[in-house]
Amino acid sequence: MLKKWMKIGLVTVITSLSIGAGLAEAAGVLTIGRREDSTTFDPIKTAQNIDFWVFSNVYDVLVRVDKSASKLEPGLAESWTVSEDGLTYTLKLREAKFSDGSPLTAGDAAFSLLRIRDDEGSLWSDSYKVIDTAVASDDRTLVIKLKTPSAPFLSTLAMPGASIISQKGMETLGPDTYAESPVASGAFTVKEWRRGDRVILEKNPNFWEADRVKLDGVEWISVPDDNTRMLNVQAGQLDAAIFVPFSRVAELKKDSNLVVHMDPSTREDHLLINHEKGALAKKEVRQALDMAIDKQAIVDTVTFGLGEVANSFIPKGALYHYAENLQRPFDPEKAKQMLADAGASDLALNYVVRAGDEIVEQTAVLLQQQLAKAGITVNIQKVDPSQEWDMLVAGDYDVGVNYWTNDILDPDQKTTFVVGHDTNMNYMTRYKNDKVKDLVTAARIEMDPAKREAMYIDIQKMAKDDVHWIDLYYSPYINVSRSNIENFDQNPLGRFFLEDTVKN
Amino acid sequence: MHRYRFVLYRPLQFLPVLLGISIITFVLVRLIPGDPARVLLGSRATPAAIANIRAQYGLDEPLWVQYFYFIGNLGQGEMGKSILYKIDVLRLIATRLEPTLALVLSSVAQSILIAVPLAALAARHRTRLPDHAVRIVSTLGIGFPPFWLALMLIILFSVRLGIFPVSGYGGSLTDKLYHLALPSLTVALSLSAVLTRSLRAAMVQALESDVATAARARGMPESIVFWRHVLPNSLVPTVNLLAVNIGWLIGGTVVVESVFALPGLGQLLVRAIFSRDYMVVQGVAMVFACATVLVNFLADIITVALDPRVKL
Amino acid sequence: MAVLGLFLVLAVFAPFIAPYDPIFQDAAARLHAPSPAHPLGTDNFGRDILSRVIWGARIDLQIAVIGVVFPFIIGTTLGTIAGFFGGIVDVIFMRVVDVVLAFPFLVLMLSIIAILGPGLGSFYIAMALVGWVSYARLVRAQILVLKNSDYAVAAISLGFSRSRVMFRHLLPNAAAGSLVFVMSDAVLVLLNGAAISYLGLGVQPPLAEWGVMVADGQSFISTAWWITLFPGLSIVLLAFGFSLLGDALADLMGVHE
Amino acid sequence: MSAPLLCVHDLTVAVQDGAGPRVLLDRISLDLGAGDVLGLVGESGSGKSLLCRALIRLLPSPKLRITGGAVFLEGRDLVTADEREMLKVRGGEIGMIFQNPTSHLDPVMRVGDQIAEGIRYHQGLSQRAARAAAVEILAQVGFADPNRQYNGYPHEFSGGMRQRAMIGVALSSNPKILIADEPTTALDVTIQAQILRLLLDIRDRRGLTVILISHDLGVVAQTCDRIAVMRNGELVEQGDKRSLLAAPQHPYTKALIESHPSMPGEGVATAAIAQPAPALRPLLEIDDLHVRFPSGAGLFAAGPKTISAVKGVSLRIMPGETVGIVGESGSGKSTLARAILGLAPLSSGHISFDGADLGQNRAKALQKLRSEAAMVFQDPFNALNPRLTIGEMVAEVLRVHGKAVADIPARIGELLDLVGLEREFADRKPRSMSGGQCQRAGIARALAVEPRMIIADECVAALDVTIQAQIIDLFRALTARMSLTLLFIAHDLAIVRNLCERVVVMYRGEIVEEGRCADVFARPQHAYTASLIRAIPDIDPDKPLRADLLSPSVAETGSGRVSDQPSAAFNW
Repeated sequence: MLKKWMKIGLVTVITSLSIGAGLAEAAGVLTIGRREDSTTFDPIKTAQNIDFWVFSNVYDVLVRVDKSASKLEPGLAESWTVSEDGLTYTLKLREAKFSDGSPLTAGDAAFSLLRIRDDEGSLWSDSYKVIDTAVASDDRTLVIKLKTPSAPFLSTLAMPGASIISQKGMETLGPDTYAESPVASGAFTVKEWRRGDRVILEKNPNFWEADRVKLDGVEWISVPDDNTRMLNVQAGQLDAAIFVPFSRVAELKKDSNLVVHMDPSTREDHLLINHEKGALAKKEVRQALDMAIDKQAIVDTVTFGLGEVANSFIPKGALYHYAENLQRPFDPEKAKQMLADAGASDLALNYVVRAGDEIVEQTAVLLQQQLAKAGITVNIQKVDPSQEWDMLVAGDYDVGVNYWTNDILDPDQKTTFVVGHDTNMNYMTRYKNDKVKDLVTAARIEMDPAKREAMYIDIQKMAKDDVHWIDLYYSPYINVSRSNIENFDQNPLGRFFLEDTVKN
Repeated sequence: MHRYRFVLYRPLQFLPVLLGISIITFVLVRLIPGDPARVLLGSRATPAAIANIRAQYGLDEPLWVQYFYFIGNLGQGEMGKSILYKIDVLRLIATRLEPTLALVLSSVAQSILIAVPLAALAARHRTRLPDHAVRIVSTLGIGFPPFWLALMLIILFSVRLGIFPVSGYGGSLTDKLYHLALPSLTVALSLSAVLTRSLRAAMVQALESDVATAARARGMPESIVFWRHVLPNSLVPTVNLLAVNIGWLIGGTVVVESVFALPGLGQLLVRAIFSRDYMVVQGVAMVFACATVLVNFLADIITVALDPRVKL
Repeated sequence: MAVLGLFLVLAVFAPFIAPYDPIFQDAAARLHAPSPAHPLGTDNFGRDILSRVIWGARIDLQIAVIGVVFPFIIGTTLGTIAGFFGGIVDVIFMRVVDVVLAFPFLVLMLSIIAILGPGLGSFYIAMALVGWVSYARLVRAQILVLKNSDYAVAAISLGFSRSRVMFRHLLPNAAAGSLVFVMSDAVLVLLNGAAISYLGLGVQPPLAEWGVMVADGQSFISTAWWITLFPGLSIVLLAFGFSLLGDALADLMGVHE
Repeated sequence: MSAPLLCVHDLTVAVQDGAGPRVLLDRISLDLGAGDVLGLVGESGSGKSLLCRALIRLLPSPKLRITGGAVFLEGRDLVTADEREMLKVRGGEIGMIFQNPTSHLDPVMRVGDQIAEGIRYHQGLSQRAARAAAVEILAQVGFADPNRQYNGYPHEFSGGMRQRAMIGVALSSNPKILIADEPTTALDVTIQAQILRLLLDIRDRRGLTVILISHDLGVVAQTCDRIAVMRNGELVEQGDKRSLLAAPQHPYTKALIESHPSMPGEGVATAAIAQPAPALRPLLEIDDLHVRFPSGAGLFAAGPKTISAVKGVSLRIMPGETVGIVGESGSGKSTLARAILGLAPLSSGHISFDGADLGQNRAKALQKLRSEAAMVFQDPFNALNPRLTIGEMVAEVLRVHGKAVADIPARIGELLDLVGLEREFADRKPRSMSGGQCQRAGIARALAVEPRMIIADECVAALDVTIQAQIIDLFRALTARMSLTLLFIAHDLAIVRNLCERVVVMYRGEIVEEGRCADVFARPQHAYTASLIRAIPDIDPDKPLRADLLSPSVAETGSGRVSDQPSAAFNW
């Protein structure tokens, strides 16, 4: 009788094996593994990269950022003019269609921009409040009037949140349906969305640049576990995977079937400092902290040498990055001295760490040991990510590591959030410097690029001097693909140029 | 048939249990520090935007008002809207239910397929080599952290041997089963270890019981003694153990779902908790609770069917 | 027993046995394979795995013990009271048990950890909130049988107080099964700890705990297998030790699972 | 005696454990002729059951082994037969009936199927034919509605019916020899009489050869042709029933015969004479007592259901009296005892102990009861907390009752002396003691409160006859010495007759008869009492056993569950 059970078991295994043999992937479909699945296809209702990066495949924007993120280039708008006073933008739209075959008009563009400004579900209305009116003067012409001049305005048009959606589609389908099976204006349409699992995209034949698209489709597949995601590519079951951990790069590079892509990014990791916490209010103490941290060691240990020591909050490669900015040397002895001088020799810091983020945890462990050399006691407090936000907002922390990636080409957004005394307490640091604040405001409306650059260099210098936070390192986007995949590129703002990708 | 009368009135007893669970979940979730609006908005959040989101989802109302909305919705078969995914929680759960359910079912099936023969083997060769081997393997089997086991299985079966997919959930039925083979094996390896131990103990007892002696004394060969008397008499405690474990599994598959990228409820729940997506946490908790209650109910029915002495 | 004894010795004498400081980072010795200097290799910070495994024994034994002690105490006490008094007390008790049993463990665990912050304290509280139920049910069932036993009736008829009968006569006899269950429960607690570590909510770094070590070492599973293997094996062995102890206790007390 | 069907020759069984081999059955030899009924008597541990298990080579543990001798069944040696051969012998040629049908019947299998199983296997019949044959057998063993009862599960039947089913299972494979291992020990006397009657009927009808194992010489005397006496693994004496009983050779056999309670002991006469002077008022007064338990009333059950365990009992007991309460299981005698001690709820009526009314002033009455009355229980092992030593157990009682700590050890010694236990037992736990020793310890605990009244609930039922006699003697001595009032509850009428002055007969919760022992047993007024008395197997084979099939207690031919002790969870 026992044997009978064994046989049944064996048969089960064998049958399941033979089923698997019939698995085949469509030739021109690119499968990409990522950490999480999309949450929505309504461009105004998310602030997550995970959504934005797919929006770029599904929707087109009026103005695009190029591959190297050095300049803006025409998107749905083939050309634009700005009035002298910098208040009126006139955009000329090209002949284009939505995925349902209906024409894409300036009316749709105006609808999209006003929706992100006015819709109650919009997470971005603040950034578009600067728009006074957006009117389609004809099917091909969009006229936008601003309330105040804004140097970064064109850049914000390139943000995925400002993707162009179909007004008719939105009105007939309703926002809930549209958010699941949108009418696309980009290279691909959403063929199927298996929630929690994958988004299946299909080439959009009505895309104005359809000739450029080589792939038949793309599948964004959610594989949360880093190991599993890498193993999938190694085993050839995925064509590509993004979010490659630093620790895996060396090993993946050895595999001749794989290509590891390290695309420059705007990611900067930094140590937030709560300026309102005791001795941390003193500039000298913050400077001592900066000197007590061996950034190169972090780059070596945490990023396995793949990152680069940071010297400014505006990342390398981004617009107006100041390469000559001050880089304080690692000198724990001097730091100790400075702390003693400032009367903070027995400094103890409450270090808030985001649970579940390997990099952040590793950095914390490393910093703890480094700061100990300068006589600083670090108490690591690991909390779950949402709670970390709460604690940062409430000022219930001394230091903590975070990172930022840019959404738009222009440095204004990040500068405002980080040092421009925005409503979020300068990114929770409670940093106060009115000179910097005024300069940020002035730079926003300065339309002359050269003058603007000079202003941003000043801001970077002053911020560095004040140690508003401690810049740790810049790191690239690391992705891996099978060697038969070509042109799998990501620009520094995170956009994937899948319209150029080829699967051989 | 009045032994099965409890099938009629037991469901009424579920109501207070589910009500209790709804209250506890509701309170617990809102005790957690953190704000869904802020999570949704990310690092670019402004106070105005946060207040706007909170108002949209009724988070600015007093707690008890929110609870009555929740219960009221529940009464109409709704569970509110996900803050993160912006769709009805019930619909969201519906899309994620199947993989979890399939995983649990196939894990249980695999566990039984592994446990019954092993336990029988061990019990019938008590204190001899097969018994020791089974006991050691099952004792060790309980101790493996599932995520580590899962990774090892992937490396062996998927990367080295290439017979199973690394991860994911298939489209067609057979494809799904194929994708579930490794995940459920991961669960089954530890679950079957638990079951084997319990079943073996019960079988050893039953093999030495008066019932078995009586059967032998009337000349029944050992195989009949085993299959007709020992096995049925050892199943009841194992059924209950299995029910408890299934209850635990339903709420605990997250690790396996995460390693094998199964788009199930466990993953949804973890992400919802981390992003304070209250409605989703409540909804999933209720679904898990219902499932657990149902499984126990089912186990009761099976127990009554297996053992005519039991009255509920 | 020998296994548990070994771990106990490791835990108690960790400072003397461990060759290195478990949190000392040696940048020059990152990701070294096992060698005479580091018998079990080093991790990505250059910390000695052997020392961390030894120190980890402290934490993990503590997890296994504290993780079951409170549920055991709470559960047996409540189970005894419910079983002994019966009636409305028991009815309410059983409904509470139903609620706790049906309550998704993960929701509770993650919520408690989110409320109180990751760390052992939250973990123990979560385990205690859920774990008592098994003990309470086991003990209650036993008490229901035992309270009608002749010696319980004898104790009552001899004028002993209720609490004396409950806790001196009934509980010690009813708890035998629970004591055996403690051992398998300790295994579950260890594994739950590991699962929590996998979700990134384990003990505070840089504390050496096996579950966290396995979880953290996952990134290096194909390049530096020693980081995960040894703490992983330790968990398995410790679990094995508890299971064997449970078996031995069961034999000793004549308890059948 | 006809030609021997079964010849046991020098059969020896030894256990092989850590300490080396120990002989458990020592060169047993017996012959059994076709149609014989052999009674195998002996106390627990004497090896009677083991012998029968050895005959069919079904030893209870793999550590046991047949180390010598032979068992010839119609000329074949079963000791050397191969396993396949034995499968045919077991059941097919030698069938077995066990003491405890509740544990030996498969609880999850229909009774009929268990009978049909043997028929199919041994006779190779089809499922349908086997069912028909099983129904036939059920009818034979006394099932009134076999077609319906075929589908019943064991727990749905009363103890007596279960034993009938067990017999049916044994008959299913049509054996030549039937071994009945204490088949009636767990049953009430009236049921016992019926089952014994049934066994003899079947023997006659089928021409079976029967080996009947019993510890009760009366049962054997009433049913068997020949008797074999076992002790410590040896067959000390065997022979024809009458000659053996009339002229026992072995001292052990003599002791067994003497301690059999059906012999009118000299104690009866003396006890009756040594009657205490009439007291002024009764120690215990019970008036129209009712005890009802709620039963299985579910949420949707129609109305609250109750079981009445005691219905309108009135009783007066004088100080120093020894009163026996008899009745079969379910008659309410134990419930009555518990109610007296305040351990079961009073639904209505009065109990007053030495003037304290349990209904009106419960707290006060309880306090009095707890310090002046004590109970001795049926199962000596279950009555003692397994975790405490005898000394700890007694000391606790003394402490709770306010004895000075310094005096406790001395008092423990006295109590142990009193019940005839060595003082070293103070350090022993129940597990390491025999049943008799435990029962003595239980009595010592009861005496520790220095009670005026002891209620002994079936306190000798679980003991071997010789031990029974010792405990009875102890009680007799104690009551005489300490002027105790004794309420002695038993189902065994013979013991009550030996010990008590007055007897109360209970039936279905009511007292049906009460009076002086001598009178009641000599001239029972109630039919039930009469049937009870008649059902006692007398050791004298010439006082035949009578199973009154029409006796009112025997309304158990249906399949309705006869409730035993109401196991209701009474809440303290």
